[in-house]
Amino acid sequence: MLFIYTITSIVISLSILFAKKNTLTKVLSVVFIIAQISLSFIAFLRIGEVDSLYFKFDALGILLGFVLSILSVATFYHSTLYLKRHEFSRRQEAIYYSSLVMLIASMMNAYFAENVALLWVCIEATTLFITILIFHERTKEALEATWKYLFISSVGVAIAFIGILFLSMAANSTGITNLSYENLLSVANQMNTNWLKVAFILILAGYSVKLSLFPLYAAAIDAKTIAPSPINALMSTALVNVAFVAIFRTFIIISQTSTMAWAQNILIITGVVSIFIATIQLTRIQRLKRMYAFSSMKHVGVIAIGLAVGGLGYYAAILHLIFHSFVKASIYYQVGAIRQFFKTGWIKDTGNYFKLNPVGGLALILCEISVLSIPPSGLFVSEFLTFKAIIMSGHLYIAIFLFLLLTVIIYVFSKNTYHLLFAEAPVDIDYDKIKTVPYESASQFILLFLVIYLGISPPQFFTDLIYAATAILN
Amino acid sequence: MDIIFFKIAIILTFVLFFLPKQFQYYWGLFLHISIISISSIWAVQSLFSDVQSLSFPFILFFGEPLHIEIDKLSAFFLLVINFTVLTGALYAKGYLIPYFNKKNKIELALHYFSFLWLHISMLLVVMFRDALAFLIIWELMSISSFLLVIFESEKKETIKIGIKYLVQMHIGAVFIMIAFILAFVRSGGEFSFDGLAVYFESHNPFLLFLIFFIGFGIKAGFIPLHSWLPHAHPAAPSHVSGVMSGVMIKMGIYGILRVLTYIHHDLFDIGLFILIISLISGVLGVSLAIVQHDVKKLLAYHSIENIGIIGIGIGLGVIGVAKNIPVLAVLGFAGGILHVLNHSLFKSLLFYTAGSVYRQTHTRNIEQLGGLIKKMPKTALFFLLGALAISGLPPFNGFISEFFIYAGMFKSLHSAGLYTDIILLFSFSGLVLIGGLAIFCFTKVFSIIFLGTPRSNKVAQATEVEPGMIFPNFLIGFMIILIGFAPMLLVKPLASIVSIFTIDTTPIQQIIPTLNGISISSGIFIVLIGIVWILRAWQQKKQIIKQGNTWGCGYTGANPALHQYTATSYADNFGQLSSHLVNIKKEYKEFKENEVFPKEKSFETHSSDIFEDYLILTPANHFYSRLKKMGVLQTGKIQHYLLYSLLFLIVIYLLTILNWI
Amino acid sequence: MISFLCILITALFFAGIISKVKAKIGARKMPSILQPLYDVIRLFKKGAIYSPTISIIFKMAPPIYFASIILASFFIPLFDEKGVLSFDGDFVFFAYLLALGKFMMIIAAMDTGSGFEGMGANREALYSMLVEPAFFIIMGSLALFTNNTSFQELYYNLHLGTDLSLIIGIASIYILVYIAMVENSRMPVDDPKTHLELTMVHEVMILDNSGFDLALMNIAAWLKFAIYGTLISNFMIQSFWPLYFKIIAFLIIQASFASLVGLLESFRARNKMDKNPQWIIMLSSIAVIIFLTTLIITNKIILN
Amino acid sequence: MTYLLIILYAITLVYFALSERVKKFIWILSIQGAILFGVVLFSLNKIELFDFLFILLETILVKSIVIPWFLNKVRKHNNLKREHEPYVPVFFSLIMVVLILLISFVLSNYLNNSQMRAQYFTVAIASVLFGIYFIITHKNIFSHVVGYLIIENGIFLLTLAVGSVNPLMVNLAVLLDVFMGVLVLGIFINHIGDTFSSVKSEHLSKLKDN
Repeated sequence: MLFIYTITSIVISLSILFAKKNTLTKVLSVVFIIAQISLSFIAFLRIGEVDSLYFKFDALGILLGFVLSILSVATFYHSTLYLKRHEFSRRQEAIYYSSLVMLIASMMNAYFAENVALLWVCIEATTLFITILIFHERTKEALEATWKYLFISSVGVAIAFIGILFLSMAANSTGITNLSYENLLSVANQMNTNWLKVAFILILAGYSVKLSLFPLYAAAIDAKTIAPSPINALMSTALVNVAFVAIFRTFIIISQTSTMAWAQNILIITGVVSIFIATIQLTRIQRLKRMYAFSSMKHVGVIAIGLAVGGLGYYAAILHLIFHSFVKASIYYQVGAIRQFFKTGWIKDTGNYFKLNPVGGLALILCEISVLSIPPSGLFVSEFLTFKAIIMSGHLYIAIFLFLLLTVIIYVFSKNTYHLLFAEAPVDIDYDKIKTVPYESASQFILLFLVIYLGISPPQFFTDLIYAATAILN
Repeated sequence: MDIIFFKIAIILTFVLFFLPKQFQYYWGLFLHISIISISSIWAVQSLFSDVQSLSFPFILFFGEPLHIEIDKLSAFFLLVINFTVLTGALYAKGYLIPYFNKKNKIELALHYFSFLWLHISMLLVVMFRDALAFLIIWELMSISSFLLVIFESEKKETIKIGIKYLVQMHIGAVFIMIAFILAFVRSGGEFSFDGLAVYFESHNPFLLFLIFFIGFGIKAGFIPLHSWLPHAHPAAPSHVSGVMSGVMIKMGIYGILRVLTYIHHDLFDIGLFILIISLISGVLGVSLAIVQHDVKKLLAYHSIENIGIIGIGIGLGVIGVAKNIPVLAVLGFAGGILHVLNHSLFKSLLFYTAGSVYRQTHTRNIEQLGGLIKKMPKTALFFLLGALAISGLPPFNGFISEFFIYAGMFKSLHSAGLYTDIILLFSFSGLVLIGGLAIFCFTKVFSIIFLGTPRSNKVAQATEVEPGMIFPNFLIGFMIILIGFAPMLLVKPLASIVSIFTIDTTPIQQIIPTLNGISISSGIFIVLIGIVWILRAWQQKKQIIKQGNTWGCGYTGANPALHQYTATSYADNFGQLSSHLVNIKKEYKEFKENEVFPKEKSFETHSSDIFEDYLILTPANHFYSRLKKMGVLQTGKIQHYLLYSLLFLIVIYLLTILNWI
Repeated sequence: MISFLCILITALFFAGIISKVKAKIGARKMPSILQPLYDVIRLFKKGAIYSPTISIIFKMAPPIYFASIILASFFIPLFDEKGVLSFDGDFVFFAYLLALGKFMMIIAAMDTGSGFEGMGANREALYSMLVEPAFFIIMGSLALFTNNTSFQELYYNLHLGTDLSLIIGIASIYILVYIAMVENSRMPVDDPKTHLELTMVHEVMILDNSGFDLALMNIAAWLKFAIYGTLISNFMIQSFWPLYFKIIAFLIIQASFASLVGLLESFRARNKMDKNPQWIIMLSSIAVIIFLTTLIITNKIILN
Repeated sequence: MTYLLIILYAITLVYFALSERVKKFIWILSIQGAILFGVVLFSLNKIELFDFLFILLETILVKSIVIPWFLNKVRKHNNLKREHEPYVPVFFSLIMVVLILLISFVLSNYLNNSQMRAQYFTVAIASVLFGIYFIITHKNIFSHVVGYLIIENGIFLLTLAVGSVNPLMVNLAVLLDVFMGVLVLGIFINHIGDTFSSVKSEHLSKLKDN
């Protein structure tokens, strides 16, 4: 199934690349979206089955696949808006769409990849396409951001590759040559723990570049400052999920061995450090997008800790991941609308957005409340569960420390967001250039209300899927 | 059945955003009234029936049905909330007229929406028992009130204050959350209020109660947790400050009471703790109020004072339970709970009238007002009513609740032990002092705003507000006088509420003759006034009534406003007494000897809240700047970015080698 | 009812006695003891002058003030004769009633928009606020002593048998005397005979009152004295005395109280204005001592 | 024989630390490519022929000819002469190299296992670590690329050390190589060289918080 999907997406992207008419591009994108959605439904129906040799429709993949499908619809819509607002050459637009298609396709593959090496390849592919998309605006800053991201993530992926080498070595010593997670899991407890440790730490450090988690978070932050907002929306949600999948699957293998406790400590350390760094950097940020970039870092830190403390934490972590995807995506869509009012991304040059674009302002307020994981946002529920898990696992002091940091984050966020919303507007807005319509913000409202709904009373199949994903852990 | 309507009303709030400006208010009012009627029916059912509590499923929450429970306590709070919100909603119409053109459709809709949701969330706060649902709705309450506070968003100051408010509310919620989780983890009861009972049975309650108290106390505004309150209330529009100060801060009291219902041992130190904090809040709150020039800020400090009075009642009640002195327990709790109602009445009245003054004169600085009673007689009289009531003077409601507390204290003096007696000594002297200071403060604020002659031309164009803004004051005034004259009506419901905290509620029956005595005396008082007034009128009819200027020591040159007393000078002799508490700074230039023709001199006084300065602001700023100093990691250099990962790997390697993780 | 009548009667002569004593000591020609009464009657015959700045408050205040004093006097028992009104905790009502009267007086003074009256008003407010606790603490100690909470019961069950309890009685009388002085803004706090507005407290507040209002004020002042006099006398009069004896004792005590006021006024100098607060707080601290003594008597503190 | 090659490889690392001229970097890189070719030739002959040839070709062509040639072209294009003062003095770098070699010895002992060839492993790890160190200590993004390529070679060696049994890994390493070589060098260095008229990384640190 995935094989067909991949082929189709490659064909679509190529034909978009060489398409002469915009209408054709639109049609093809619609076709792709349909393929995308249908794939996630098929995956849901054929849950647990192995697909085209190296893939498997497992619960986590399905959940994230659905998330990606929903986001890709919105992303395509907002991409059209984004491209409308700036004058780009047809060529650039074509490149944009085709690499967007390929990006989504490779991420989809990554979710379902059932083989360590294959997953690694998919992630490498995402690097390639996301790089092209980051570079889309062709400015000096874009070039810098792209270079940093490309370089750092190549190093990261290389490090991850070393990790995978060690994993394979550990597997070889038990006589396994095919590196499918199934096999690795089956022999996990016979593996040499030292090798596993090295493998895990390297994979974590390597993929942290995509996860925007400490240690290799920094390049992604700079990239998100520049990338087009629809791309940001994918980059800090679906791409994060990809890296999460990679680490989660490795973690599952570890969890079957005596190395578990060690790995959990590592995760706690990285999580806490990430949140701490995010906080101290947030006190200094001056650009809007950087603020949201660091907030993703904070959320990923929470997820890591949730994964580390275990028990309720596993459920909370995945819940948090999904909710964060929706919320952060909707924020970046809104940012796209904001950018056309104000020349620069610097917060000090913005203001009075609530008057300029009331509906958007409303959406932004809701976004802000949600991303700060204040009720009714579902993020509150997941974060609450995480903290419950932390305290239940006896790390009360970590919880208190985190609460302190989160308070600071709330302060910083409110300060900047309400400056954007209510401070007096900059003088140099040319209103005739702005083409904004209220229903642009509809997508955000839908996503955010979805988060609220899933947070307050999640439907049965949803919880079942999450439990299925974490079943092996407890 | 009616639960369906309740839900529908909640859903219909979203319609606001699609309505045109001029219908939004009426839609909001309609929803308010429907919610009020439904929930009040529940409350009355629960309060005046002898069942323990009403309970029915509300929504599906994580698969299981989420019940709402209305026992006597909840019912009481429901009624208080509903009444105040009703008056607030009525008052809002007039108050918001000036903003109608300034604000766009969405902004207004958001305002009404938040007001509705403040109402709904407060109702649900007192009805939910499940901890998570409670936390969610608790935060919703904070958010909606925050959105209401920043309504006048044009002002930079407002936003600052709003953020301060939001952050502090979040801290409070975090404390509550931690408390719940700790109780859950330590005892493994169900994750709800009822689960607390399991914890309290087996553990010493003080620590957990302390955490809860901090969490709820921030909302309630006990000193030193109060620092959001004197800023948020002035910043908010007046109908909002009325509701916030009238009922929202009482949600903190509700929380404390709710937690207390589950504690049945080691109560003494808890009671003592509450009492001490409350006495401090009461005395300091009113002292700080006296030196304010901003009328709404002044009223905000009075909210702190009244929270203190409520706390005194509750604390004494708890001590009564602990020491097994039924009369103290019953009257203490009854007084405290009754004062919740009373304060919600006169405080909202004061805020509404102050709001009307602000709307007509566009200033909250009382130094610029004066003589308004001639321009706005009705407003002035209602403010006077509120002032008399909040000063706890008979024959108004404020006196009744304070009287309950006094009665409890004096009746139990003899039977109580030594330490309790000393505690009581301090309590009633403190309560007396608070009452006296309140009188001092309200003679000042009333006479400076409404009496004498105008101190600035802002007063000149002021006119009486339209009847729409007076009407809610009539409702409140009626309640104030009713409670003042017929307190015995409240005995039965109060008894049923107090029975939650202490089993033996017979002492409240003893107080009925006393209450009758009070009502009779009040009646006689009115009659006496009437008689004297008639005599006076009759006497003056025969005499010539002349007009002459106020006696100015024979000096009739300048206009009287010049040598009229100001708020500053009125508060000065008190300020000298308590200069360390309220630290007033004076800014002025001395006259020099050689100054033959002195130039224009100016005199300013500022008072700042020492608790806010030294307990909240200084540490917070220090912490924040520290963090800021640390935030240098994002250098933009690839080398550094890689360096982090290398260091990370090395550190982990070492830690692993050394077996530290 | 008797008590009320007694208070009323004694009130009429109170001011007279005071001024007589003062004149005597000042070696001046003494006016008739009824002189104040004549003044009031003359006032009743007069019209009034009102400033253009004043409002309804100014006119409402005197009647309310007067009514509050009258009603307050209803609560006062005379030995075992209970007052017109009596219920548990009526002394709380009593105190707050006086406070209400004072509230009205103060805002009336502020209503005239005169600097002097403002000054007087705010001094009055401060002092009466500070003196409240002393009164409550005394009543508290009596309540602790007798386990009752209404004036009537308090005095009825007040048996000053032991020497310790005698201390209570004496100290209470001492404090009540001074409370009366403060409440009526007499000597150590305020000098009614001063001619400088800047140093007045009570007198300056009623500068603008005239005619009927002023008359009410004066009568109210006498009543207040009489009320406190009654409170004091209740400490001394023993309940086993025969009625006529009681009444005589009562009249003597009231007279001596009045002359005591006169003596104080003529011999004691007025406090410095900014010394007044701590002087008043001193009263409360003495009251606290009474409370502690009561604790000893009721064997809650065991001294040996 | 392989021992000799390994030791040679280690020596190249030392030379990297020693040299400051960009030209020299390129030379050493191609030498490393040649060494790897030798290593493959002597060690990897168990696997089936096709893979064997493919890897051989990759090493000799890509590693030791194409990439150095490409780098050289870039170097001319941006006329880079010498690495401007690195962050740390050379002799310190030399000490670091020695330290890194020691660390990797320790590590390979710590993880010793019959599956892997310790001698490769040691040098491979050393190479990776040194690559990262190299990037950290150089300011010039051209040198960053060089450092990355050092890491690449290290990984390749690592695959030989551990992945000899399944060539899939080796091929992946090759793929990584090609991908990076083509994409990074091909597109960006030129772009950056043109846009910023220099490849000093100072120009590339505008995006930051301050």
